[in-house]
Amino acid sequence: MTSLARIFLGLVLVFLYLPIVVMAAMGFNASPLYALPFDFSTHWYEELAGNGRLIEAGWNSIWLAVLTAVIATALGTLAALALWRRTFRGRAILRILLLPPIAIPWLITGTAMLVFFFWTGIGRGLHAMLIGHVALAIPYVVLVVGTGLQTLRADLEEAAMSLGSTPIHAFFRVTLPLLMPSIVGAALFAFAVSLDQFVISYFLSVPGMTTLPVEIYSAIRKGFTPEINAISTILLVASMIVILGFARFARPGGIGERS
Amino acid sequence: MSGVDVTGVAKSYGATRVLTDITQSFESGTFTSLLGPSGSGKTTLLRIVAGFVAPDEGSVRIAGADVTGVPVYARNIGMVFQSYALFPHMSVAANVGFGLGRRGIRGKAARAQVEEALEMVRLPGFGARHPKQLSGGQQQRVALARAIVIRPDVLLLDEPLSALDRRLRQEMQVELLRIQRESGLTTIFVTHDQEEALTLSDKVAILDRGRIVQMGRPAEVYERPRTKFAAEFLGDANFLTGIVRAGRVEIAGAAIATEDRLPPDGATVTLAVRPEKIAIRPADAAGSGALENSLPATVASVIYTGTALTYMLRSGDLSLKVFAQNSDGSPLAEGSAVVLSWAARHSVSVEG
Amino acid sequence: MLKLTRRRTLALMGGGLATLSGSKLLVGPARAADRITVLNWQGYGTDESWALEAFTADTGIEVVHDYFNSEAEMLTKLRTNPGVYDVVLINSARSQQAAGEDLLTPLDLSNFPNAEGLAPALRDNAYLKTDGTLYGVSWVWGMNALAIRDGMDEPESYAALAAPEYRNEVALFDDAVTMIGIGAFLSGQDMNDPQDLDKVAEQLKAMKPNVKLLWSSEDQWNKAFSAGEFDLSVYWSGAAVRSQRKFKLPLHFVVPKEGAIGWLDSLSIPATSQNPEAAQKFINYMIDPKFYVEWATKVGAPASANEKAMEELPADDLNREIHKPEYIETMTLMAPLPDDRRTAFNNLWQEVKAFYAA
Amino acid sequence: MPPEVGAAGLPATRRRMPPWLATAALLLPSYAWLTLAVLLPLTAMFVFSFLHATPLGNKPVVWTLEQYRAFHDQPYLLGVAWTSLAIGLWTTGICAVVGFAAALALVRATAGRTRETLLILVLLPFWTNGLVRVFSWTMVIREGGFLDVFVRWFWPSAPSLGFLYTTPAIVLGLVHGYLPYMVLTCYIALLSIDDAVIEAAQSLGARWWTVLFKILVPLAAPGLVTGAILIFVPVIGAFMEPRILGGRVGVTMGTVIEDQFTQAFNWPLGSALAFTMLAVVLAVFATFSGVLRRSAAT
Repeated sequence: MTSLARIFLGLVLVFLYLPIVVMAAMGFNASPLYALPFDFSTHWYEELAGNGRLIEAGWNSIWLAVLTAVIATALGTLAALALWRRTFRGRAILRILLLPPIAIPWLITGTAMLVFFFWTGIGRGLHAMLIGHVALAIPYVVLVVGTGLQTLRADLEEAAMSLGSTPIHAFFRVTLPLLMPSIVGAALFAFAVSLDQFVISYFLSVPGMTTLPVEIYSAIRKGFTPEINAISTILLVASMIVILGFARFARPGGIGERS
Repeated sequence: MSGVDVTGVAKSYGATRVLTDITQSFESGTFTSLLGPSGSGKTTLLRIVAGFVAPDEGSVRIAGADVTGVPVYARNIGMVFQSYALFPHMSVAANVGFGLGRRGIRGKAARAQVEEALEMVRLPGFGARHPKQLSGGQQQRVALARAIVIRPDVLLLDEPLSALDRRLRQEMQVELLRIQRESGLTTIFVTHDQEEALTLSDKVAILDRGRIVQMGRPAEVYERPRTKFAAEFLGDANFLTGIVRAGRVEIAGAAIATEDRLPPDGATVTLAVRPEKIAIRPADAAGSGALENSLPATVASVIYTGTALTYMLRSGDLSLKVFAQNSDGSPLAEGSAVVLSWAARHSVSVEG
Repeated sequence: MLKLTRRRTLALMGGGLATLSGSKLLVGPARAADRITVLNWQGYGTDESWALEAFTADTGIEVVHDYFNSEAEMLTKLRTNPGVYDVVLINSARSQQAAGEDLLTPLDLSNFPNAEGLAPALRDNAYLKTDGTLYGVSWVWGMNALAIRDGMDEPESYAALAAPEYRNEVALFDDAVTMIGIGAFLSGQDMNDPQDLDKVAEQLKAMKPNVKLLWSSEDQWNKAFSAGEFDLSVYWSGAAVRSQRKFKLPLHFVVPKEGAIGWLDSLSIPATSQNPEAAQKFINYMIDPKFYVEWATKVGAPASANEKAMEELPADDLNREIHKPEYIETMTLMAPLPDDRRTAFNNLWQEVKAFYAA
Repeated sequence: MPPEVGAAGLPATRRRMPPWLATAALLLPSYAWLTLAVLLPLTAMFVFSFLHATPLGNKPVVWTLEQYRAFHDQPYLLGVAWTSLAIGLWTTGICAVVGFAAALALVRATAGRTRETLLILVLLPFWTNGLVRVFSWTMVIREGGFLDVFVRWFWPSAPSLGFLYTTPAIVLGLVHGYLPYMVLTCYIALLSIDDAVIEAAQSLGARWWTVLFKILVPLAAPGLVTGAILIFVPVIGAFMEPRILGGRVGVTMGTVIEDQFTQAFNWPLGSALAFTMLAVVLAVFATFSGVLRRSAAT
């Protein structure tokens, strides 16, 4: 049974990485139209090295995603605690209010934000993108952490309090460690939501200060060159190294265990 | 000295009244069971004593100090939860030592106390394990050790044995009793299992719809239930309702004697008679004149369980139940006429 | 790098905080006097790096770009970002709308020395004017017609889009105005104001068995064509030049007998521009034959509105072959559409697409 | 400064924060942020949906309900809505089965560092650009693409397996994009399952399917529900995948709405369609969660 499960996991990973491998390979293919047969070339990486705009957009994306993940995870976790650990009137409504940001197509949300931010004087720019990204990521964080809370027994906190823990101490010693897999997962999602967010960034970015997905989205119009594959590949490999390295050296039980 | 005093406590959730004016003392060092069906308010009362729930009215004193406004964590209680609530991310020793740490006891002193507590629950040397590696019974013991190691003013147990299988439950009952006696902690135990309550407790409190209807020693509560509910919830009972006439109660043509004080003639009263207190004999057999009460009846059905027999009988409009020892191996046949008899002191007058 | 990134982080955080506290500090990038922002499609001439370098070297004016992905979006950006843009590309069919909303500055052609070479029909085009005032400098023009894979018969009519020999080999342009225009041609109506939309729908729906995909960007078109997904397509003239020249794709551009759907792109200066003089210089550079020739030969471009520029191209240049001067007179330009007609076009095209998908 | 100490060395009693205040303090940051950045702008869009035309430029403001009559006036939209719903259900269903199984395999068949690494590997594709991923799929599944090249290595005369520009292609792209949500939410839910529960069930003679459907699936229900929300809801409005992978058949509510915003510049109609869709999605989930709660209660 176990080996069957592992084979299945392997197949899922093959499925997930198939287009990623294609993406990486095409970054090394000479054809600008991604045409086959494959013709090895590092041309696109050379082009990329000279493309300051794309590289800067890449850095912007990373910083934006990191800040989004940190802020959204912190705020969303607090909200999840209230929504799944406390009873109060209006709870159902507040939960439902998490859905519009997910359900309404980003294009509409982005247009709405552009107009609204214009009216209120928030304007456009990296700060506006940050506001937008965090707002989009919060529902994901709340729902993921909420799932963790639903499956985490409430009596553990009570047990800690019966032994003399204040609610805050109980949260940090008992709830938080047990909730870690959900919180880390939520943060990874928030990071991904921001990193992959093009529609809203597109509306809220100012000329000369864009993110990678915005560059890619704009490029659909006119030339989606393998440079984009190159930078995407670099980004993925870098994040793989960082995050797997982090998992390696972080204390055990961060995301994999709840015991 | 009082262990826990609850005075005038009431609690409602919205329009639902969960507890109504509870006033009760739990004496220091005693083991008291709160017994009642689900929804009777026993768990709410326990959680009010613990401090998880704030009462709408009334006050709670623990070890002489008023703790009504004191949060759980400042009350110095020990609590064992239904599902044990062991911290899965900590070792057994860390679990047991958790409350000590909150009380500023750390290091060597803490380790010694933890080991002592683990010995008390017969799990010496289990400190390094994780809760996941323990059986249900062992987890139960760790939860108990964790609650008693802090020397709480009161030990609160919330149906701690209900998740165990029958054999393990009986074993743990013995353990629990031993540990409670050894530690001398004032203990309040919530259960819906009457047998468990009778076995373990110094005192039993019966709760019905948010009130304590009777509290006393197990034998006292069993032998002299004060209400119909108490009589029925703790054990089995036959209820005979009739009218008082000249110091006796007229029921189905018979005049039933009791030793309880009765209201004046003409009043309606209900008597409870435990099924095992009633002797049964064929109508044509020689009578035993020693018992004050006798009632003719017909056997409606017999349930044969080996060591004992349960007779369902009818006497006029009345349905009765009698437990008899299976002493001669030949139960009375269905439809046979019998005479039931019992002592006057076993007719207990109860409130509706 | 470290210093830069830390500063950016601080700016991000500071920006977030400042916004939360209602302050308008740090909003938008700092603007320099010698800097202009251009709003255009990406990769559409104005952002060629060699051109910008030359322009900056010449004038000391730095050029920044922002892009749009649809004309509606361009208008939205203009409306919601006053003061941000200095030059904007507007299709002549949209110029009157933008001018009507007071989004544009009136222009005086005498400020654009290179304007003398502009073809009069384009320079003085009525669509670029509102109440007799000029709001746009005509820059480039082009046609939407057909592209066919080399080696296949040239279609004579748009009817080929529905012809059985191209079964599952056709790509259409996902644009309501263009497609309704083709439907109007096929049903013998005015492409800008077809009276009988049912007939247009009938013509378009008849293409269903042939339609493989709907393209919305040149990039998508190139990739799908190079992968052999289709042989016949509605296509842009300028893009056809680029596809052949830059990507060596085997195709040629055909204007069928019904004619082409013409369009004229102009450059305008937003009413709120902070730097109209620099904007004028930039527009003047954009209609300079020197810039055009380089753009058209190096990269591939639509036809210049500047006749002199076209004449400077080599005689056998692909661009000249495709964009014959007589088309300026004969093609039908996309006209400004009243709102209800535009809505009707969009609804019809949406319905046709749903029909294709079903 | 030594901390204040109460009876038996416990922390001193401070006045308790009223519960409502604590709840508000937990909720306020998130909801204030959400309100400012998303909910208020969307409210404005909702208001726009009752207008005749996009309220930018010098257009007169005319209030109307006509946008909400779209399904009546343009009946073909019903077909489009049905296509979107079907794509959403297929995608969610496939993600649920595969994601649940993958999460179960992670929880039951791996442990420690391996498990951590594998989970991260499942989530990482999420960190690449969605558009790039979709474009990569076109290269795999088009006629003569990588899939065909791979098959023809073994069987040179194989017919093309390419299925680009079909509905299955859209579903494939969407499943690929959204699967990690389901894996993570199911994983979190399954983590809390005690080995003892499964062992107890097996000791009572339960077969694997009993364990699966009576224990694992109900226990993972919160994860499945959250995953379904995170997938079904955005998939209904997705437009990149249908457009790029669907070709001619890629007309969905998402693309129709997108067209209203980009090509047609008809924000009122676009937002009316989007809010109608939101209402339908909420109704689906209200029904669904009611059914689920009942079945979980039995």
